Amino acid sequence: MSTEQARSSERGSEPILETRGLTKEFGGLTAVDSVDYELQSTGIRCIIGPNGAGKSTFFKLLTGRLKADDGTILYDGTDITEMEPHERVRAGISIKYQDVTVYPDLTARENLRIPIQRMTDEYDDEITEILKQVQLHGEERTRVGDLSHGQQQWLEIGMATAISPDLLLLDEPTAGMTVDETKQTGELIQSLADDGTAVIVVEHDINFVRQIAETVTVLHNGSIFAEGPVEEIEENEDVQRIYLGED
Amino acid sequence: MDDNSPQAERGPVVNRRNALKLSGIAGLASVTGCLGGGTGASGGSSGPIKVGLLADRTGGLAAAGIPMYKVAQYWRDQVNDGDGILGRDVELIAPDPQSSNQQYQNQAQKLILDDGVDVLVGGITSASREAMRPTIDDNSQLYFYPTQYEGGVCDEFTYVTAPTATQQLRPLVDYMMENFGTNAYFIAADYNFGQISADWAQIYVEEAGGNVINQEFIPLSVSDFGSTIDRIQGTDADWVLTLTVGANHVAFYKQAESAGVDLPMASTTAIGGTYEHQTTSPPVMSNLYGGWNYLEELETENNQTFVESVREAYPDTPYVNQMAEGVYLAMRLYEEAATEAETTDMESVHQVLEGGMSIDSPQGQVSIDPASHHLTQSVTVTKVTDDHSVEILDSQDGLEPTWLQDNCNLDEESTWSDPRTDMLKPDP
Amino acid sequence: MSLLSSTLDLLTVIISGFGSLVIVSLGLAIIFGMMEIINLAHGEFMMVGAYATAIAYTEGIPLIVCVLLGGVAAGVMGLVVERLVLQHLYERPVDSMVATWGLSLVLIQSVLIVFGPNFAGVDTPFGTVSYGAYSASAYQLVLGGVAVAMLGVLYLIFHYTEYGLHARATMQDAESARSLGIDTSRVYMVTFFIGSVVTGIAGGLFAPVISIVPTLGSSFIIEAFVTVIVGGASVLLGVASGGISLSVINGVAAQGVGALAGRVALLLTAILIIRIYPDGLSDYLEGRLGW
Amino acid sequence: MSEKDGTIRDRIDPLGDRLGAAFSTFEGPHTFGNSPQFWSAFLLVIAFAAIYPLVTNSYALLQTTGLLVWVFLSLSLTLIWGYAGIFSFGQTAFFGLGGYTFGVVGINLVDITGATTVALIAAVVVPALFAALLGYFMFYGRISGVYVAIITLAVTLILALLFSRTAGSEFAIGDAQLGGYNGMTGIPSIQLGGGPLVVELGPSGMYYFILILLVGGYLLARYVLQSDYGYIMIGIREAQERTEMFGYDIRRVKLQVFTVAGGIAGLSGALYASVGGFISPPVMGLAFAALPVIWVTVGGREALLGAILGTLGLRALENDLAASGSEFATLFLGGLLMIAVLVIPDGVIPTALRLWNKYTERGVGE
Repeated sequence: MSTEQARSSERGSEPILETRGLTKEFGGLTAVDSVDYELQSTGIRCIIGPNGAGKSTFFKLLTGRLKADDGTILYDGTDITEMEPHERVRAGISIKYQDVTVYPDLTARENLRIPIQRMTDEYDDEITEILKQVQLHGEERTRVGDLSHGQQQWLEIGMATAISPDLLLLDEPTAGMTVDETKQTGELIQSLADDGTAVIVVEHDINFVRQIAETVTVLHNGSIFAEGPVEEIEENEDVQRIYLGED
Repeated sequence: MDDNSPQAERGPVVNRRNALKLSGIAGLASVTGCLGGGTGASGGSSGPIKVGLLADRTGGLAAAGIPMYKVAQYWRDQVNDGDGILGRDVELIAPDPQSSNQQYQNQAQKLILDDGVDVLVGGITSASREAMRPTIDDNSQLYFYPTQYEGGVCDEFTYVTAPTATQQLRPLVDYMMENFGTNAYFIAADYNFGQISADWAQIYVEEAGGNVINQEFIPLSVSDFGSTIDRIQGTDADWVLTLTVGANHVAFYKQAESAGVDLPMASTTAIGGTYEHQTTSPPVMSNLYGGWNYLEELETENNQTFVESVREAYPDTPYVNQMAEGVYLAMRLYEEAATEAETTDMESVHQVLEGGMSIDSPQGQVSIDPASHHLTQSVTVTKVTDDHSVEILDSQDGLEPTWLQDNCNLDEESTWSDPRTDMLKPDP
Repeated sequence: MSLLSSTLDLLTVIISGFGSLVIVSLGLAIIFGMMEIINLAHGEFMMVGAYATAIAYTEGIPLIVCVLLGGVAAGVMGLVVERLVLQHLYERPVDSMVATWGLSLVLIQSVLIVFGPNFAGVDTPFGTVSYGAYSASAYQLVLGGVAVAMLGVLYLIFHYTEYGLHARATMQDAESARSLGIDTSRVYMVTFFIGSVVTGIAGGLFAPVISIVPTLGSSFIIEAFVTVIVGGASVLLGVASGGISLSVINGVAAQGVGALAGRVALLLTAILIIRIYPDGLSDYLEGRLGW
Repeated sequence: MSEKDGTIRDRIDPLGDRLGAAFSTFEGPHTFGNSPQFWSAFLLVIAFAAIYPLVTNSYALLQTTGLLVWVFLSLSLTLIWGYAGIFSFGQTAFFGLGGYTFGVVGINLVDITGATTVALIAAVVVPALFAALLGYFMFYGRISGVYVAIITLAVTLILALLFSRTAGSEFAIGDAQLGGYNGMTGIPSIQLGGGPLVVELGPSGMYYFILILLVGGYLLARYVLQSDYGYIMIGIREAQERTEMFGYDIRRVKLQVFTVAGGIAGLSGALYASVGGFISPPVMGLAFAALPVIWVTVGGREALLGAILGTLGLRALENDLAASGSEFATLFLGGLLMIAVLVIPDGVIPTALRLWNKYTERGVGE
């Protein structure tokens, strides 16, 4: 993915993603409450928050699965608030869903073919490389439905990166994984970020967050509750309180 | 096939797996091929005379079709108990088209090309008749259509043994106009038969000095008549002409009765075809007048013996309806014509029929009109009494298919080898 | 035609239209709406109910009891079918459709073989109610009331009984319901039984206004599916909202133009509502108005 | 390969390997029958089908042609439902439109151009356009799942209602009377070419014409299904939102597939109308709308062969049951459907191929 370094360096300081007053309501419940969020062009940002804080809804607004009720989303400077999901993907956004979504009846190689065939015709080598990267090159011929949950998560991450996105959204990538698998996932995400991809990870596992992220944003009741380096956020009593549900 | 299997007795060339493959292909072939494979020869002079009957015994039209099948079996038994036709027994071949036009096409093809029937009788709705006619005309097949319809068939190979709308409506409309008044309200099944019959009825009403307040057309699938009944009550109609068809439309009479519509009603479709007076309890159909060439309750001496002997042979016959008598007429006409022609060759039998044959029948004397291949019939005005029995009022004899005669003279302008096979659009 | 009586008469058409739509589609809302069994034999379940009612009626039993007997007959038949065939198809809606299509063929043909092409009718009770130049069948208006009563009874069953709680839990997420110790297989059986009983009662209620023939089911199945789909996810609110909206549109079109326009309007409305609000009216009502 | 003299399998196998290579462009994981055995069997069937008219009588030929006509209707459903997850219950709407369009254009033009080629093309284009309109309405409105089935069913029922209303003489386009519920009659046969050079297809001509269309269509479908486009379709079937988030406009793909399927169903209608010379509104009614769904489900939804053999088998069975005139005909068919769905969940062909693979190492399937 050599082209990545070139692209991110010439962008310089201008943020790759910016939301202004982003709002989404579901009949009386405000899931996302006028969120202003900014993401530089590289590095890994984490979003944490108790269940129902609006994390997944925020991602769905970014990918266009849900239409925003108010506010705008700027990607690379252009307003994508009204853009269709597939157009946002072609602009450089990619996502790994909260509950794993792969093609169960197909083999791992065929799963990867679907995203990558849009990018290039000679995809066999790239597929092999990605399979190695997500440690599935031994499982090429098995039906993906028969793989373990962790392997499926990695496959989906592999598929999400196969379209060489500039911004990668990962919704709970380590859910249901062993400690060892979680650690390897962290290394995988780290290597993607090193290639110049901006990554936002929604997670609960604070150790995992500490392993990969520089800065963390805390969402609560649909709005940004706190933001800053991992260590700072960990000591913040208010954050602990909302996690323990006293608020 | 693992390599280390014992080489000894290697079995015949076609081992199990290949046998599976070959049978698979054969099976495939039989599916893509066709299960039938009959000889298709027809008109042979020996062996049984094959009579094909197409009448629905399942599906929505079963109520009309089952009596036709029973009467056809009764006729076959009667002929075979005697000395058959031309000394040959009759074989009745009766597939069940299951109320599907598409099956009428298939089964007509089978009867004509595979079984090679000497005569084909059948079809209830006009749609089923039109579905068969291309195959009938392509193969010059002698065919009888036994069911009342809107009129218009002018086809060398087709004989119609049932009345057209004009024959049934004329006496009925005259009777209603004389006895109940000049304001009529029409409701009719929303398809060809209903629309064209309504057109004719309107002409007869206006000719007799009356006027048609409104005409409503109801799709066959509708069984809720709330808005229709309200519209009828909103007018000062003296009587209602109901050209309803099918099981759903029976709901009209029930809903009208329970909504207190006490206007006299007239219909050329209810009672004679699907015997609603036996399937609904009084007074739903009471006070309903009809115009019929045939009803089970006709009081002629012929008819009493006919109905009794049918019921004796086939006790589960629900009702000897108009189409069943149409089937019987067709088969009797064929029997007489083939006997007179001394052959089952269709063209010769046709010539005898086209000569204006006439026979005595349960409804009295009927004769073939050579020009239109329809029948000159007598039509009786009937009334359903309070206890749902049928009262015979007056009847007009010798009613000819007038409109057809002016536009269709097959005996002059059409021959078996150069046939005219049109469907004329009666626009009155 | 005074304005009063024409509005009154439109009202009667709408009330009886609402009544029939709700009654016809309630059983389907349970079997299709809740259990996602695409029941193409819904019309035939009603036919079984209508036949049982007609048979009981000829024995001189009062109509109300006959209708309930119709419900029981369809319920028992539904139970047999559920245990033998449908319980294996809960995760496979398309296969349940093929199975119920086969079932409808079997039911129509067996009734035709046993009872013949048509059967003695049932008289329409309650006579007529007249207003001004108009009079309408009282029975049809009664159906409107019966529909509301049936909605009420089912609401009580599903919201105020333990079974009701288990049923709603099972339908939302069978796995987690099982993990809470609910015997989901038994819940499916009982729910399907209730759906069949309600459909049989609907057949019985319609026996007096239709002709009793084996193929009577075919004229109800379209209205039932359309009402349930237009109504949307929540069973009772969906059927009620679907019933009201469709009966108004069907009534106005049938009254204004004619019966054909009524049927076409019903189908077109279903298409438009699905397109504008795919999750159905009940979801809209619950969502927007917070019911 | 141990030396086995003279078994039929040996003579076919070397030929099979060359065939396998030749046909590889048609092979992919989602098309059933990817091995040399399959292709040798395939060629055997084609050979048998080619000589069939010479070895059978005219009635059997007409009946077989009558069966083959329906296969395109099922293929159109398999393409959109089996391979793109679009569950349409209204393919009969396009079937009916195709038949009526062929009738209208055919009746009006046959005397002028002396052929019905234009009619055949119109009978594919008009339903395809209608499918495009309906597809745009549904897929750009993000309608999917059982809602597509309900909308398409409502559309075919509306068409059936409207067409059965066209009985009056004013409902004629040129000399073609729509005919209302009685249906349109006098529809010409298929006559290819135009002006001086016209070939009217007799019974065997019609059979070969349909056979060529069927085999060509089958191979074209297999080619498309294993290409990139086919993978997008399967991606949409398996998980459409996931596929959308790989940058594919799934609305446009679904619309394209739905439109092509509308044209194929229209072709099926035109062939039916030309073979029988007749078409009537009930072909768009509820009873007919369910038939392709039943054939494809019993035959096997995710296999082109499932649609073909499922349709031929069940259609032939339905005809023979009706011919028997027995009152247990529909009882038997209904029972058979219930048992088939329970015993053979994925449909006859996929299950048969899976069994075949189990019993033979070098199966036909992989």
